[in-house]
Amino acid sequence: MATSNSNAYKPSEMMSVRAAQELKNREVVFVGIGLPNLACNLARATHAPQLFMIYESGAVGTLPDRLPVSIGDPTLVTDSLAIVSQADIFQLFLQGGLIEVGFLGGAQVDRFGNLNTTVIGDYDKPKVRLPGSGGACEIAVHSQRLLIMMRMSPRSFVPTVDFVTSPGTKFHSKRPSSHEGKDRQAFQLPGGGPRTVITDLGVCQFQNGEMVLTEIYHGVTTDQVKAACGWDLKIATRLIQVPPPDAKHLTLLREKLDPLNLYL
Amino acid sequence: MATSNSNAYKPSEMMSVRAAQELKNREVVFVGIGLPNLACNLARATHAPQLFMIYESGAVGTLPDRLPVSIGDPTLVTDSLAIVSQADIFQLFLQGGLIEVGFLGGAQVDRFGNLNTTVIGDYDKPKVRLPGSGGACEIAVHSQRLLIMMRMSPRSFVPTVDFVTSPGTKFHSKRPSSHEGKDRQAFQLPGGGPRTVITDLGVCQFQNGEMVLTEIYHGVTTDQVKAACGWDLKIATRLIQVPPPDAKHLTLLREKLDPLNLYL
Amino acid sequence: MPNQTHHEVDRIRKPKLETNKVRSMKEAIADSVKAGDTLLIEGFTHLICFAAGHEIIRQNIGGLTAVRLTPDLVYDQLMEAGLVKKLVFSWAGNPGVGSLHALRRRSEKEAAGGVVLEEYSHYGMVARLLAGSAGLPFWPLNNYGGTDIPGANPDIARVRCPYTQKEFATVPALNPDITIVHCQRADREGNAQVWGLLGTQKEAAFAAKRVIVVAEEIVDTSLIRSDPNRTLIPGLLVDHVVHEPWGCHPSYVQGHYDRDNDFYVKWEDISREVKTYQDYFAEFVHGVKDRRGYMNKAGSTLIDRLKAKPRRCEGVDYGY
Amino acid sequence: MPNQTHHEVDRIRKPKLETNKVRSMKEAIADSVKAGDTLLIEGFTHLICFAAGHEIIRQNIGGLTAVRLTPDLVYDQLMEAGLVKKLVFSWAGNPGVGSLHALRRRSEKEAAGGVVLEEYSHYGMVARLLAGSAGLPFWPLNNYGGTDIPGANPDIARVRCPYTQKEFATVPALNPDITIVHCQRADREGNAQVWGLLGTQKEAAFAAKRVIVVAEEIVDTSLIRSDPNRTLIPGLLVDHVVHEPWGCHPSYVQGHYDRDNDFYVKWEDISREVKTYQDYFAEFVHGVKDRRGYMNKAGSTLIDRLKAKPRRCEGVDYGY
Repeated sequence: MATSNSNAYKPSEMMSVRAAQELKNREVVFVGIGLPNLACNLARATHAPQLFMIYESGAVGTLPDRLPVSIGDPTLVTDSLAIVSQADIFQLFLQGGLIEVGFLGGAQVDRFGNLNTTVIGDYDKPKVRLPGSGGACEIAVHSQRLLIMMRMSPRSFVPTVDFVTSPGTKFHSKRPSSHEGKDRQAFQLPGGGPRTVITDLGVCQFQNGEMVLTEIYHGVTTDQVKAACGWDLKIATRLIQVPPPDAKHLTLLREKLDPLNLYL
Repeated sequence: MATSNSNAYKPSEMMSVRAAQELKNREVVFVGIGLPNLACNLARATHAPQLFMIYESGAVGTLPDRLPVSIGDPTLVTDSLAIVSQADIFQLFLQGGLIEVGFLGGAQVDRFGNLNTTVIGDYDKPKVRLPGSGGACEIAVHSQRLLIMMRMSPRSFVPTVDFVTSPGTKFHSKRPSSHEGKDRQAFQLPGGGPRTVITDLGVCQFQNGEMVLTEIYHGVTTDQVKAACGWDLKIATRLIQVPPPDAKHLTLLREKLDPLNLYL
Repeated sequence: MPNQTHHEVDRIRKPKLETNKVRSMKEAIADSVKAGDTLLIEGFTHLICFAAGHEIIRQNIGGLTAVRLTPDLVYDQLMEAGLVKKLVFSWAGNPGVGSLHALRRRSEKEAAGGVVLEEYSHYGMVARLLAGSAGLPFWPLNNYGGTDIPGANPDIARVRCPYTQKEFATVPALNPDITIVHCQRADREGNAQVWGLLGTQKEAAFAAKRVIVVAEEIVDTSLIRSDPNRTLIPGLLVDHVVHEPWGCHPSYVQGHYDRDNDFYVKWEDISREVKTYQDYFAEFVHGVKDRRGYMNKAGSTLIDRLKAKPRRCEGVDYGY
Repeated sequence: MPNQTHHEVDRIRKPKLETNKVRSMKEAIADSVKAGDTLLIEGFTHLICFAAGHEIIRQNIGGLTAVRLTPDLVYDQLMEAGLVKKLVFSWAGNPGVGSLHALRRRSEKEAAGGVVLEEYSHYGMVARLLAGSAGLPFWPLNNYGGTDIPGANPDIARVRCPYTQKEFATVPALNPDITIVHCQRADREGNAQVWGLLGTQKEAAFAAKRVIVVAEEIVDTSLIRSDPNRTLIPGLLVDHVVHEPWGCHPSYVQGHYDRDNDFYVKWEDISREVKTYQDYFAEFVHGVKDRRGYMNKAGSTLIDRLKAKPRRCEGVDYGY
């Protein structure tokens, strides 16, 4: 069944497979729930069996035996290597510089990788009140390398985000600020900042701090990508064509990692 | 045997019995090793069965079944209510304001209760290098009430200590300082400071920040006390005569609390 | 929007050493939660005491400043009940499912009953509790550079390191009037032992003026003393101890019952409309006297579905 | 006297995820302790790894900056062996017994081989490790007012709270080149579980550039994973794991062996004179190859006298 389905796959599956490739074996990754969690577990089940997963809930070195529905799921506790307080997660692991890879998404992102998970519209009278930072701000500040997973649309890939919740490569805000245009070094941000953006259409890298489309998925055109981006997205001269996910990865995702189809 | 001995008792026994009286039931006391530990356990065995003992080693609510030889003795761990890190001891318990009674001694004390446990002589070329502060400084800063236990002699009760390790009621130092004479409020010290000094000859309280002899032990004269003090010690107009320790307390101390005679 | 005055923390505290603090939830809430309080019902996914929130709603204790990293369903319920004037938080949502609809109805337009929001990131909230627990008025952290967060929250300030001259963010101490923590087991003095996720339970209890410990099991002090490294909250901080099995449902308690993920999913529909929300209150909050009544209404299939399968670890040796 | 330069902490670190880090003490010390290092052999009365100190003496690794709250006998031995150029500490003595005589010989007059002293209080040392472990260059604490301590140590500075305008003391981060911690049990990856007194083991390990974990028992990772709340030091910090039963004698390990108080008392006489001190080295340090040799020399009566009587607690349930 998996094989017969492998020609038809969802964008979320393509994103998970491509995101998994960003993770190396024996890397320490700060995992969020949803697609990042699927990508990490796919990497573990394939090329990165010793991928080391840490959750902001305090679970360190997890071995979940079901798909965790929240970052505080009890399956992340049972059989983990260590449970620590959230103070330790933020002070010792994140601020202490031990997190190699962070994963974030958001409602909006700009060309510099600034992310908004706070409000749509004006902060004091928002059109949509989003959940807020959670751990996103400090993950973006401290991770040695940040991966962003987001579906592309002109509403989400915007010229200027309504609120900068998590810092990208350069500060760019709707709010009047003397910091406009300053880079990470000016803010003394210790982490490496956004490195790769995995979307449902292709993959972007940052060149001189700005997103550039470097990979495009099988069956997607650059016009589609451009139409899905709220600014004039730069496109690499050597654009890599990403093949469809193979049957093995799809089977793993569908039958083992997310059999209840919670996130795919 | 205990009864027959009760007319002859050592100064350390008198000190322990008198110090125990300073402790109320259900008080939280930060215990040091040696005589303070004996005094606390004597209080527990008599009028203060719910005295709550905390040690800087991280043992909270201890129930030692032998006399602890060090503040990190394993008998303080077994059957304690909680073991916490030393960071928690200093940040949460002491700085957090939960310690009602602290106990300190030292090589030198002045009339303001400033204590020296650092050096005798010049700091850079000391005559005697003492152990240093340990937790003494923060105990004196944060305890709601500080008890001092020290034997009197002109070498230990001095006009000016060689080094102020733990703050008393007023800063008074051999080292040139613009802080000379400032009181605890000027330093914003949260704890109540020294309250009572239990010596081998009598007991002092602080009046206007200065030690005053308020109690004298059975068989001791004020001349003896004055000769044992390095400054002209004030004596309360109504000096209380402290009776000898009774047989019950001496028996407890000798047969149950310190049968190996480690501290008495 | 935030407009906090920074009082000096009243650091000198009276430890609480009564030997029997066990009360009913009703008594404990009536005694320790006051109108206008700054309230923290702690728990990060794990150990969120819904039973306490429901009792606060039944007693209609209002004007609250509700604080928590992750205000979730029970905080949304307090808001829908009109008891919250201000929310201090870092992530407000129904994890993995959707929004907090009572909150959105009160924050997306200036409606009557609007809730004032004061927000940090998770680390900022943790740092506020660290400061509050440690008796310091501020806590330094390396955070917030290159974001709009400090611009939206004037309580985020800066301090200069005296060694490197580098600037760091600070947040002010948070000292709740009342913290409520749920745990696997506690004795009658309130010595509480917790395993699995710890959240900020310890810091929240040390920072608070009053503490209620709610426990799945009340145990003899000798069991606490047999494994002192497991004690997260010493009884000397605790005002009341409540014995409330299943007190966290739909949240979970490691070793006792699983998270009711189905409930969190269903909640999205229940909470979207005021009518269904109020119907839920009528049935499961006001329609019952206490948590026992709630569990009776929920039915035994809930227990069968969520009861934990045993997974016991070995003990360790404290001998010498 | 203190004259520390405050380098920026190198915060970005490479986690250590090798699966088998087990080495002999000799290999681990040779690999991870370098001449001139800032060395921390942690332990507060409990879990002081004398075996590691003795191996450093055998390998004659000098020029050390030795740091610890309570430098006790094993640090005094490093000083007597001439390996320490600077001691950073808060309480230096033989607890309950007397002095550290090698230290006194090197600090009470300006003798050849003098040791530079830099001192804090316990809280100050803890705060230095907190800063080091949390990647901050400083840590604030409410301490030292009305004392001569800051006057004797220019590294104690001040910072102003941006909310209350009140001043607080600060201490600089401490990041040892090498921290050595002893524990009851660890797996081959270095995940270390500790119970009983915890000292500053966690902070010392997180603050260090290199970490050696020494364990009474090497256990399977599945045992670690069966009780994850017991893990104090995650293996990703650890360079080497050494299996060294009785590695702490005359210090102790809860659940394994008691403190050898008689030895601490006898040490007062052994250490007062250089001659008897050197005789001790000749017999128990240089006269043996390793800790097994030391224990053979100490004899079976030592084991009979100190071996812990069992006092096992119950396990807890991690099911869901």
